[in-house]
Parts: sequence; structure tokens; C-alpha cells
Amino acid sequence: AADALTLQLKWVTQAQFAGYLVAKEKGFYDEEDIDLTILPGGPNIAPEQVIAGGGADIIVTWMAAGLAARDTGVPLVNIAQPFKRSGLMMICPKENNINTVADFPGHTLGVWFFGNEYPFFAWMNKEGIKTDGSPEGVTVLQQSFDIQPMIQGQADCISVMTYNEYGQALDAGYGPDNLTIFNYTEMGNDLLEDGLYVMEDTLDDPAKVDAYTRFVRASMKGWQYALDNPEEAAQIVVDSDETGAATLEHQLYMVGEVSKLVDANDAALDMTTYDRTVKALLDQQIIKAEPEGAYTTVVTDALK
Amino acid sequence: MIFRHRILATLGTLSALLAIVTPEVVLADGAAAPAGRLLLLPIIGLVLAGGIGLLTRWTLWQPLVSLVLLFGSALMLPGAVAGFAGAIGGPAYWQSLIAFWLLTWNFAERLSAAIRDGRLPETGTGVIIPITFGLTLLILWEAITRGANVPPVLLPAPSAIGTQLANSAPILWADFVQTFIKSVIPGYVIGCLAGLVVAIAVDRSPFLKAGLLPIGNFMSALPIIGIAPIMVMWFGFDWQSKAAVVVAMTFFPMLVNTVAGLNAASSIERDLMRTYAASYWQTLLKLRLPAAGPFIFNALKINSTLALIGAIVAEFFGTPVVGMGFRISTGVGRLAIDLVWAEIAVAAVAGSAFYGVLALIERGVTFWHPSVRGGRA
Amino acid sequence: MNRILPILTILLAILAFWYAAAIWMNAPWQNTLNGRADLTDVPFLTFAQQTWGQDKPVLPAPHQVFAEIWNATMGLEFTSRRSLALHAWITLSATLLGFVFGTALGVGLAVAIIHNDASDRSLMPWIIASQTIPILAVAPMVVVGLGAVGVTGLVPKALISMYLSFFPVVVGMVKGLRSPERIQLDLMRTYDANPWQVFWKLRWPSALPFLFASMKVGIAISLIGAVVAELSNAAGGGLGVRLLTGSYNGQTVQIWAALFIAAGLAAVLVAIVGMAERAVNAPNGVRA
Amino acid sequence: MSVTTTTSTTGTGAALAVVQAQNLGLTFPTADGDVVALSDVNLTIEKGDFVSFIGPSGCGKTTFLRTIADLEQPTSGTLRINGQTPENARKDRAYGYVFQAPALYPWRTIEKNVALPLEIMGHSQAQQTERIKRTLDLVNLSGFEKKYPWQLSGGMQQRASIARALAFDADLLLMDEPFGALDEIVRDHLNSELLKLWDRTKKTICFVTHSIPEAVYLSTKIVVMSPRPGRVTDVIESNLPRERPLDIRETPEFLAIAARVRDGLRAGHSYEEVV
Amino acid sequence: MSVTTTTSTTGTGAALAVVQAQNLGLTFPTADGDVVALSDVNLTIEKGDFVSFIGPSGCGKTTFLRTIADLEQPTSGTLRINGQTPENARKDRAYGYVFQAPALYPWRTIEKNVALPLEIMGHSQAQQTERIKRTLDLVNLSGFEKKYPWQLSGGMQQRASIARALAFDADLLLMDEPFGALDEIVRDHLNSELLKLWDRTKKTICFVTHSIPEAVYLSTKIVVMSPRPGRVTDVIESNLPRERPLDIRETPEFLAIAARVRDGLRAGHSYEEVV
Ligand SMILES: Nc1ncnc2c1ncn2[C@@H]1O[C@H](COP(=O)(O)OP(=O)(O)OP(=O)(O)O)[C@@H](O)[C@H]1O
Ligand SMILES: Nc1ncnc2c1ncn2[C@@H]1O[C@H](COP(=O)(O)OP(=O)(O)OP(=O)(O)O)[C@@H](O)[C@H]1O
Ligand SMILES: [Mg+2]
Ligand SMILES: [Mg+2]
Repeated sequence: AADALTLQLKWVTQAQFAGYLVAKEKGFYDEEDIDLTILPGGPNIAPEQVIAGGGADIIVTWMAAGLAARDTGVPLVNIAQPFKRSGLMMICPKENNINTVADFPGHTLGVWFFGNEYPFFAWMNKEGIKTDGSPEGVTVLQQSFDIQPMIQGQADCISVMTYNEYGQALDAGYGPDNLTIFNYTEMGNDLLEDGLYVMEDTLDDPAKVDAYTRFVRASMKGWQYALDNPEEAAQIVVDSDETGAATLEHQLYMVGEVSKLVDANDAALDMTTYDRTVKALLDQQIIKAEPEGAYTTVVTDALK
Repeated sequence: MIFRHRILATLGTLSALLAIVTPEVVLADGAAAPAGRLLLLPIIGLVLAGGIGLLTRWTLWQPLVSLVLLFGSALMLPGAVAGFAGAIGGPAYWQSLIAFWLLTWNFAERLSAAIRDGRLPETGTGVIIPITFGLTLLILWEAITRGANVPPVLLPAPSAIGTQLANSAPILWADFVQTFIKSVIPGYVIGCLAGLVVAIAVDRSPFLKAGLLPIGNFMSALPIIGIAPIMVMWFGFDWQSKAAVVVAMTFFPMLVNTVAGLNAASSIERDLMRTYAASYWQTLLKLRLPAAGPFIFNALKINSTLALIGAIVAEFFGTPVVGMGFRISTGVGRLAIDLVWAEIAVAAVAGSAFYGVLALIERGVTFWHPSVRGGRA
Repeated sequence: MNRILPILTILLAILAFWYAAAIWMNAPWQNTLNGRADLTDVPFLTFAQQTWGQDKPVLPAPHQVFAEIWNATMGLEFTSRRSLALHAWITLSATLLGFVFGTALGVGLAVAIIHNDASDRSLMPWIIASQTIPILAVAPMVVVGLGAVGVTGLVPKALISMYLSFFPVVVGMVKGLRSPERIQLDLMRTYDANPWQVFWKLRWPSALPFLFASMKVGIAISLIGAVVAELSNAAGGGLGVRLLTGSYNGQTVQIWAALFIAAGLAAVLVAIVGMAERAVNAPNGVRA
Repeated sequence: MSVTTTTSTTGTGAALAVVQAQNLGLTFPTADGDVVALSDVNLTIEKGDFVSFIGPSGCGKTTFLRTIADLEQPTSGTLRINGQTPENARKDRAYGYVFQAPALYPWRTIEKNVALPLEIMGHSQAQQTERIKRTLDLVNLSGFEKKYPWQLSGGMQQRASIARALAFDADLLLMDEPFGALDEIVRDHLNSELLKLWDRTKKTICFVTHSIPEAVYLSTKIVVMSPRPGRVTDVIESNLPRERPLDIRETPEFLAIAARVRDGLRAGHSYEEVV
Repeated sequence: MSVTTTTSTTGTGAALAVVQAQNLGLTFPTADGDVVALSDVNLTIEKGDFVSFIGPSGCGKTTFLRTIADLEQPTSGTLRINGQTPENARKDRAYGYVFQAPALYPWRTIEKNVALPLEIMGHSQAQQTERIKRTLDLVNLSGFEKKYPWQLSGGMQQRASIARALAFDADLLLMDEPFGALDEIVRDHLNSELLKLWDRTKKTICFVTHSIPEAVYLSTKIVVMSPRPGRVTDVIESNLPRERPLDIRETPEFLAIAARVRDGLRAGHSYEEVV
């Protein structure tokens, strides 16, 4: 019989996960003899918690959150890293007169928490800007998952993902000419985003490792197909969304943006970004010790 | 009554013995076995003595002493059984937990019977029972998380939560001030007052009653979760939006209860007021509001818990980086589940204290109501 | 007719207020938009219309919300995932299940508390404490925890509804079951009625008004519970999920539409409990 | 036993009439058919009258008092209190009412219950204290000021409710079996106190009782009613002097009136046939 | 007026005693001091006795009945019902109780209210129907079976509550002013019905009343009580024959007993000094 696997996504069903959705829809998992269940996430679902509780076999999460979880005793291991670059940005409307990082102090910045806050704090830490709300530092707001705080003027700068909220900002009439944009990748402050993680002990089981390998192979095939056929991929995403919230237009935009971050040919972890991620986390004492065995190449090696 | 006590006592004692005299325990040969077995003997003695003491009842102090003995041994049971290598999570372990539960229940039954008969004073002894129950829950929780090996990221053990509670006191305090003092209290006061005033207005004017009550019901039945993001959009990130959510949340129960309470005065009581040609306000103040007292307190108590939930939930949709709701949501994301539960514990204590104060006031104000007067007319 | 008139008047007042508020709240953004488009001296009426027609307004105008509700219910097949009717049904089923659980649990606990001193003393404080646990914090853990043992779908949501809705029922029922006058209880005592008889012939009938008052609060809260549970788990749909996704995408119109359907649902449910109350009271001869 | 005695008192002296009922009728609709509580009642009560109502239980005595008090609306006929509608009379606080049940508020002490009408009618604090003391003395409840109603015996509760109705000085007193739960001694005592009060203050009193001697002893006019439908069957004017020592009850005049009342009562009664 | 009359009836015949009280005392603690409701009560009631309790309001009559019924716990002395503790007697359903207030359940019709004890004691449906009909007939409430309590007059409610207590055949009847709200005719009627019932069934009856003629007419034994603290001041044995036509009330024997009761009542009364 097919190997049953459950994949817990980091967020709601959207084109950020197009590869997996397409692979499932196109039967790539069936071809690899994998019976995959995809669980959508949401703002209150911590994938790390789900996998620790045994609710999933594989999760999609950000490296910082994965390593932090490993540090608190959930032994997560990265088995593949389709996202090579970060989609995270901070945008500030021009009228707020923020043009460089030096202009930040005294302003209010919107940040997502729930495991998404690490890149921001790593960046501020690197720049030496305090985040405690003092006059020489910045005031941090827990931001909702949209661009309302910017429109409402509640925050001077807000966090966006290139493939999602930035699109909302564009729709709302914002753009490069009236926004100051801080792109984490371009600044070299990017931490690794969507990777695939499993529990460490399962890797002792060769049958499991084999199943993971087939899973990753099918997933990468899905990514390739999605990047090649953006329209069809967007449609598949919309059809997979049980909530009926996803719109074709927005998903199409998202596929386009995500394609800039994903490398469909290579699932392997990029060690420079990995090291930078680890260093940033260590600097901030988000993790206490250099992680050991937080990634494995057995799966990606087997793909080659 | 007494019959049930005996059954409970017998069952408890028997199942405690059963837990000890399992092959698992008796034949255990782990490292801890010899020492553990030594410990078992006095426990068996205690259980037997306590059990016999429970089944015979000569004087007041005698069952009490045996109860304490029994309760003490019950407390030690799971620990002692767990002392055997591999016994954690085994049948003997669970058996001892069941025994523990039965014995504690018996303890509570006995104690409350003694209070009811006047053998023990209400003040002082009265609080022992809920505390015992709480402790029992905590012990069971601890034992189950350990026994069943529940991952701490799903449900941490109370001991871990306690440690976190002690370590993060300043954070917890700041969160408490932000959420409870700044959001809950003003929101609660405004919401309850508004509910009361609207209920009186609605009751006063048939036009409003016909027009506003259905629409008011509709509006205020909005699931607050939904209005939370809207309130954040309208009132900003800080406590004002949370207070607004609390207002919206406490309004409906107060409205419904007060409207019901204002109809609680009996017809002869109203007739009396009619014979005095009492004005509307006089009837309201001297008859209908006092008669509505029990209903209004009902709403106040329900609201005391709703308010806290409302404020915390609203903080999920955007806050400054302080507040109980903020800490809980980010805590889950960071897998700092013990901090989350520490925060929950603070919320529970604060909410219970809030409720308790209201219940005390209620006893004072509606002393005349049969439900408060109780058996003694 | 004289029941409709007041409602209509108040409704009209609210609508007027709402439209005015929409102009006021959407104006800043509209000004920015117009500024960007180099539009100046927009006549007030046109401006008002603009504020009522924004894509993602701070406060959507009533007609936008109702158009969305109409399109998303009548305009679509029931089985379509975009159909609000479908999502409302998903939420409703969890609400009802949770409400039934919650009422049963609440009544059961109240009965235990009334009849057993030890339960009264030990349970009541903890029942209260249980309600001070912020449910949204626990809901995801419940969903995750139950998911880990393979319970998914309707039941976790219903459990959360139950958790919220049993409380008003316990509080109300304890009060109601204790409401008989002393003399009424004495009468039962002279018959040496057993607790079961005292319960069915005296306590229960006197508690009925309290039960219905509590159930009205309980069913509204039960709906909130279902929505909260949906917020923690986007899988499976429901009004909560619509609220959530609407909020990610800044789709205020969608949020409001989901909210109105939820409120409508709550109102209908409360009304149904009210009807049940009247149906039960009629044969009991309770004076109107 | 005909209504002729009644008609003789209507018509004239309307200017002085405190209560004037003409063809008064009242029907309660109930789930299983209408109950005619009052039908075709004609009655005039003049200022200073002491009128007792007597009749089998369920004949409409309470209903008639309630109608006077504007607590029930007649379904036919007219009713005038002091020449006004009952509603206006009520708003003028024209009467004090002692209900058949004590109807004390459980959250107020006895003293506070008696104070209730005084508070509502805006008496000063000093006046309140004085009147509470006086009326509680009158009904012999001194010493129980601070007790709650549920701490008193049935008769004490009833006395408290009498005190409450006497506390403010209404010119018309409507008393529905005020002494029902009291023993003979207290009753005699309160009867003579009530007579003194009435004589002194020239109040008009409507008094429901089941005791024939009490009715005869107290009244200037005794209204005998009969049930199904509730109607007035006899109105007996008493020619006893206004000053009435207790032993007047042994005089032949007294006994004659009592006999007439008893006959009227028995005639209106359905018992003789039933038993 | 001394307790000597009492002692003569205690001691002997204990085997037959239905109620036996020795040095019985009961004190209510209230917020502003204790109320001594009963003090040092000695009383023996034998099987077949018809005992009336008479005394000023607040003297402890209700409290004594409630103590017999195991609704209050004595604070001193002993009390035996049929040789048992009051609790066991209650569990044997040894008595029927008519409260001073009707205490009908508002959600039940009159018929259903009367059925209540029958349901609880597990009578068959047919038996219930038959008994309801019989007892409602007895109190002359036929035709009101389907009405709710609040649709009845005060006296009718009281009669319904009497019917309820008579519906199941208890050997001991405790009646607290059962006829207080009834007119003389109905009262006479119910008095003689009650006497017949008592004579026929040999029940034991404890009867609180405020009417001296009623007490004398009905009783084999009249207990006079006085208040503050509540105590028995006189126990008067009546030597009237068991069969008592209504006109027995004019005989000298009757009047003599009535006079003694009135004296006892007056002596126990605090009025004479107060007024
Ligand atoms: N629950 C109570 N708490 C405090 N005091 C009480 C209570 N019940 C009765 N009493 C007091 O006990 C005394 C006796 O009351 P009880 O009801 O027995 O009088 P009673 O003889 O029946 O009077 P009545 O003829 O007016 O009914 C009274 O002084 C009353 O105030
Ligand atoms: N609210 C009501 N609904 C229906 N019927 C009623 C209502 N109130 C009174 N009645 C009926 O009206 C009739 C007269 O009742 P009322 O209370 O006036 O009698 P009453 O003369 O005061 O009797 P009692 O001496 O027993 O107090 C009765 O048959 C009663 O059943
Ligand atoms: Mg009446
Ligand atoms: Mg009494």
C-alpha cells in the first residue's frame, strides 16, 4: 500500500505552497506511492507543535522557528529547502520620511509574531537598534496579517511578504515610488524561510527516509510544474482552498512572486544562508547553543 | 449519605491496596525496587489504618485523623509506585491514580458532611475542599502528563508551569496590568452599565422594546472574535480597542438578564406600587431593580469571565508587545508553552478573584433571595 | 403592523447613521486616493459615493455588505466553497452540536452541585476558574491535541462550543434549581418525596425560566465558540475561517458579510430558543 | 334580597359619593372559558361610610376592591371614585389598600416596608420615623422593626401590611380580610382601634371579612355578595350608633342584623344544594 | 393556666401517644438576637384526639406544627411521633400538612396540585382520579379542576390546599389555620365535614385556629399558648360528646369551655398592658 504521510503547512492554502498542492492534484505523489494529506495552517497553528504532538509527519516552516523549536526540545531536522530566498520586506510610506535604517528610531514598526519575528529582531540586533519603545529605539507593534496598520496610520512601517501583503499594498495604490522598501534578501539579512522538517527519530527508520525522499521528489516536480504553468497552478490553489477565500488573480500574482524565491531544481540547503541564520539566532540568544544535526542531506543526496 | 461514604471509603482503600499488590510492583527488580519496597510497607499500613478508621466512626477527631492519614498516603501512592523502574505508566500506576481519586473524593464528601452537620466550622474549613479538589487536579495532571508521556509542547506539567510562573513574574505582571487593569476593568464597567441602561430604556419604552430589542439582539450577537479586528482597525492597537471588545461582549448578557429581571417582580408586588400611584422611577428603584438583583448579578458574574476572555482574544489581532493575549499567541509560536500556561494561570486566578468578589457582594445585596437564604428561611 | 413600525424606524436610523459613518471613516483614504489621482474639488455627493464604493473600506457601506451577502449566498451553488450559506451551515452544525453537549453538561453539573455538598464545594470554584481560561489560547491546543489522537472535523469545534456554553447553563440552573421558596420545599418534605421527585416536580419546573434565559446566552456563546475554533484551524471552512481569510486579505466587505451572517444566525438561534420557551411554558400555564 | 335596597341609596347625594358603581361587570377570559367575576353591581358608598363586604369565597369581593383600586378594568358599567375615574383617583392617592396576602418586600425590613409608601409619597425623614413608630405600635409590632418578613409569623406579616396601609393617611381604606390570620383577642383589639380611627378621622372604609359579627360590629353598611356570577344580593344599613362598645354584640339590635346577614349569606350560597 | 393539666396527660398511655413532647424548646438565631419560638413545651396527644392550638400571633403555633412535621429541629427537649423520631415519622408519611399559606405550585392546575402527593406516593392513575374528584368535591371546588392557582380567589386556593392534604389518607393531620380565609357558612360546612371525617376515620388532628368557637366546637383538647417565649399556658379537655350538631354552640357547657379558652388567651396576651 501507499505510504501515508501528513504535511502541515505553515499558513492557509495559498500559492506559497503551490508545489505541494499541484503535486497532489497532478498525482505526482501517487506516482511515488505516497498517500499525502495536506493540512492547512493559520495564524494560531504552530506547525512545530503539531508535529511534536504527532499530528503531522512533515511540516513546512521557517528555519528560525524550526531551530528555536529544536532548542526547546522538539528535535526537528531540515530535510529539504525549496525556498532559497526570503520574501520578507518592511515597507514604509514615503510621507513618513523613513529612507534609511538610521531613520527608524522613534518610529512604530509592525512586526508579525508567532515565530515570524526572528528575522526582524535579528536585523535590528545587527543594526544595534533597541526595540523596547525607548526614544532612541523603535516601538514594535504586533501586526495583523494585512496592510491595514499602514493604511490606518497605526504603524509607520509594516512587514509584508513580497508574494502576499505587498500585492495588497500594490492594489491599494502603493508602489515603489511612494514606498521605502527594505528587502531582507537584498540587505543580506534574510533568514531561510519555507523548508521541510521532520522529527529526528524518524530518520532512524530507512523506510521512512525512503518515503521522505519520494515525497520531496514529487514535491519538487510539483514546484517545477507550478513555475512552468503559473495559470494552471493558481487555479489548482484556488480549487484546493476549502475556505473559498483565495482569488485567482491574487494567487496568480503570488505564483509569480514565489517563483523568484524557489529553486525547483534544487531542494538542498544552502549552507551560507544556513550559517547566517544560525549566527543571527545565536547572537540574539534565541537559541542557546550551536545546533547539532539540525539538517540532514540524506534526502537531498538521494535525489541526485 | 453515610452509606455512600462507606462505599467510597471501601472502594478507595481496596483500589489503593490493589495498586500496591500488583505483580508489577511486588516482583519489580529495578534499581529502585528495594528502597521503594521499604516505602510501600508504611503506606500499606497507613491505607489500612485510614480505611478502617473511615469505616468506623466513633468520635469527631478520629475519622478526621484517619482522613488526613488516608489523604496523605493517597498523595504518596503514585509517587511510590512510580518509584519502581518501569512502573510509570503501567497498570499499577494508573490504578494508584484511581485510588487516589476515590480517596480524595471521599475526603471531600466527609468534610462537607461534617460542615453541614455543624461538626466543623464553615469558615476556614469551607475553603479546604475546593483547594483539595484543585490540588487533586494538579496532581492528576502532573501524573498523567508524566505517565502518558505527553509532549511538553502539547501540555506541560504543572511543575514546569510553576517554575515558569516564578521565573517570569515581571513579564506576567506587566501583561496583567496591560490586559486586566487597562482593558478589562474599563470595558467591563462601561459594558455592564450600558447593558443596564439600555435594558431599562428598552423596558421603559414599548417603542424601543419593539424596535431595539430584536435589532439589539442581532447586533450584540455578533461573534466578538469578528469584531476584534474591526475594533483594532477603529480604536488602534493599544488597550482602547480591547476595552471596546469587552464592552461589546459584556453588553448582551447584561441586557438579556436585566430585561428578564425587570419582569421578576410578582404581580401583587406591582399592584402595591400601583395603589401608591408610584411613579415609574419609584417603582423601578424600590421594586423592580431590587427584584431584578439576582438576575443582574447573574449577568455581572457571567460577564466577569467573558470580559477577560474578550480582552485576551482581542489582543490576538494586534497589540503593542505586551499583554496576556500577546504573550499567549507569541508563546505558542515560540513553543514556550509553559509560559503560555503560566499566563493562563494568571488569567484564571485574576478571573476567579474577580468572580469571587462579585459573588461576595451578591450574597450581601441579595441576602433575601431564597437561593441565598438557602435552607434557613 | 405596530410591531414592524418601530423596528423599521430604528433600522432606518441605523442605516442613516451607518452611511454617514462610512463617509467619515473612509474619507481619509479616499482623500489619499483622490490626491494621488490629482482629483480636486470633488463635489460632496460624488465623494460620498466614492467612499461607499471603495474596494477595501475601513467601514463598508451597508449596500456593499448586503450585496456581498446576496452574491455569496443566493448567487452561488450551496456546495460552492465560496458560498457563505455552506460556511454558515458548517458553523451552525458545530454550534448546535456544541450547544447540545454544553446544555447537557451544564444541567448535569448543576444537578450534581444541587444534590451533593461535596460537588458544590469542590466543583463550583473550578467551573468558574475554567471560564477564565482564554479560550482562543486553548482552542488551537485542543484542535492540535485532538488532531494528534485522530479526532478532527466537527467534534473539536463542538467541544470548544461546549466549553463556552455550559457555563451560563450551570450558573443559571444552579440558581434556578435553588429558587423554590422554602414553603414549597417543605411541602415536598412532608410527603417525604425522594430527591428525584423533588427534582422533577418542584425544582425543574421552577428552574425552567432560568434555563431558557441561560440557553439564550448559551447558544449565542456556542456560536462564538464554533467561530473561535474555526479561527484556529483553517481546514474545513466555516464562518470563522471566512472572517480570518477576509482579515488576511484586507477584505473588509467579506469580514462584515461573514459577521452579519453569524449575527443573523445567532439571532435566529436565540429566537428559536425563545419559541421553545413559549412552547414549553404554554402547557405549564405560566402567565404571559 | 332584591336589589331594591341598593337602588334607594344611589341617585341622590352623588356629590358626596366616594364610590359609585353602576351596572358594573367584570369578566376574566381564561383558557377554558370566561369567568364572570362581577355582574351588574350597583353600589354607592358615601363619605364616612364603613362598608363591609361579605360573601362566599370566590364571589368577587377581592375583584370589586381591585376594580375600585384601578387594578382591574371593568368590562361593563361605570365606576366613579370621588367623582373621578378610578385611574385618576389612584393617581390622587385616594386610597390605602391592604391586600389579602401580606405582599411585603423580602429585601426590606418591617420598618422599611412600612416606610415604603411614605418614601414614595415624599414624606420627610422625621415624619417617616414618627409614623412608622405610631402604626407599628398600633398593630403591636414594636420590637420587630428590624426583622425581615420571612422571619415573622403569618399573623405578624399581615399586621405589618396593615401598618403599611395606615402609615399614610388616605381618606379611603380598602381592606381585604385584614384580620383573617389574627386571633380573637388581637382582632377585637384591632377592631376597636379601627373603629376609633374611623370615628376620629372620618375615613371611608371598605372592608372584606368572613366574620359576620365583625361585619356587623364595624359597619354602617353591609354588602352581601353571592357567586357565579358575582353580584350584590343585599345591602344592609346598620342603625347601630357610631360609638360601639364591645358588648354591643350581645344586644338584640345587633343580633337581628347579624341574623339578616347570615340569611343573606346562606341564600347566596350554593352549599345547601350541594351537600 | 398552670402546666399541671398538661402533666396529667403525659406519662401514662405513652404506647398510644401520637405526639409526645417533653421540655421541647426551639430558638431561632437571627441577625439581631435569638428568638425563642418555643420553650419548655410538654404535651401528649393521643390517637384519635382532635387538638386545637390557639394563641396570639407569633406565639409559636406554626413552629410547633413544623417541629412535629420535622421541618424544624428542636433545640432542646424530646419529641416523639408515634413513638418514633419526627424524621422517621415523616418518612413513614405519618401526616398530612396544610400550611398557613396555600403553597400551590403555580405551574400546575388545581387538579394537578391535588394529584402531587398521590404521584409522589405512587398511587395508580385511577386512584388519583377518584381521590382528586372526591376531595375537590369535599371542599366544593368541582368545576375548577383545570384552573391555575392564580386564577382562583384566596379562599379557593386555601381550599385547594386542604384538598391536597386530604387526598392521601394520613392518620395524623396537621392543619395551620386551614379555614382562615373562608366565610362563616363554608367554614361551618367544612367544620362539620371535618368532624365527620375525623369521627369516621379516627384520625388524629392538630388544628391551629384563631376562632374560639371553632376550637371549642371541634376539639377534644384545646391547647392555649402564649408568646415571648412561646409556651403552653393551658390545656383544656373538652367533655363535649363526639357527635356535635352545630347548635351545640349555644349550650352552657360549650360556652363555659369557650369562656375558659378566652380567659386563657387574654391572660397570655400582652395587649391589656400595652393598650
Ligand atoms: N425563620 C425564622 N427566623 C426567625 N424567627 C422566626 C422564624 N420563623 C418564626 N420565627 C419567630 O418565631 C415566633 C413564632 O412564630 P410562629 O410562626 O410559630 O407563630 P404563630 O404562632 O404561628 O403565629 P401566627 O398566628 O401569626 O401564624 C415569632 O416570633 C417569629 O418571629
Ligand atoms: N386573574 C384571574 N383570572 C381568572 N379568573 C380570576 C382571576 N382572578 C379572579 N378570578 C376569578 O374571579 C372570581 C372572583 O374572585 P375573587 O378573588 O374576587 O373572590 P373573593 O370574593 O375575593 O374570594 P375569597 O373570599 O376566597 O378571597 C373567582 O371565581 C376567581 O376564580
Ligand atoms: Mg379575596
Ligand atoms: Mg402561624
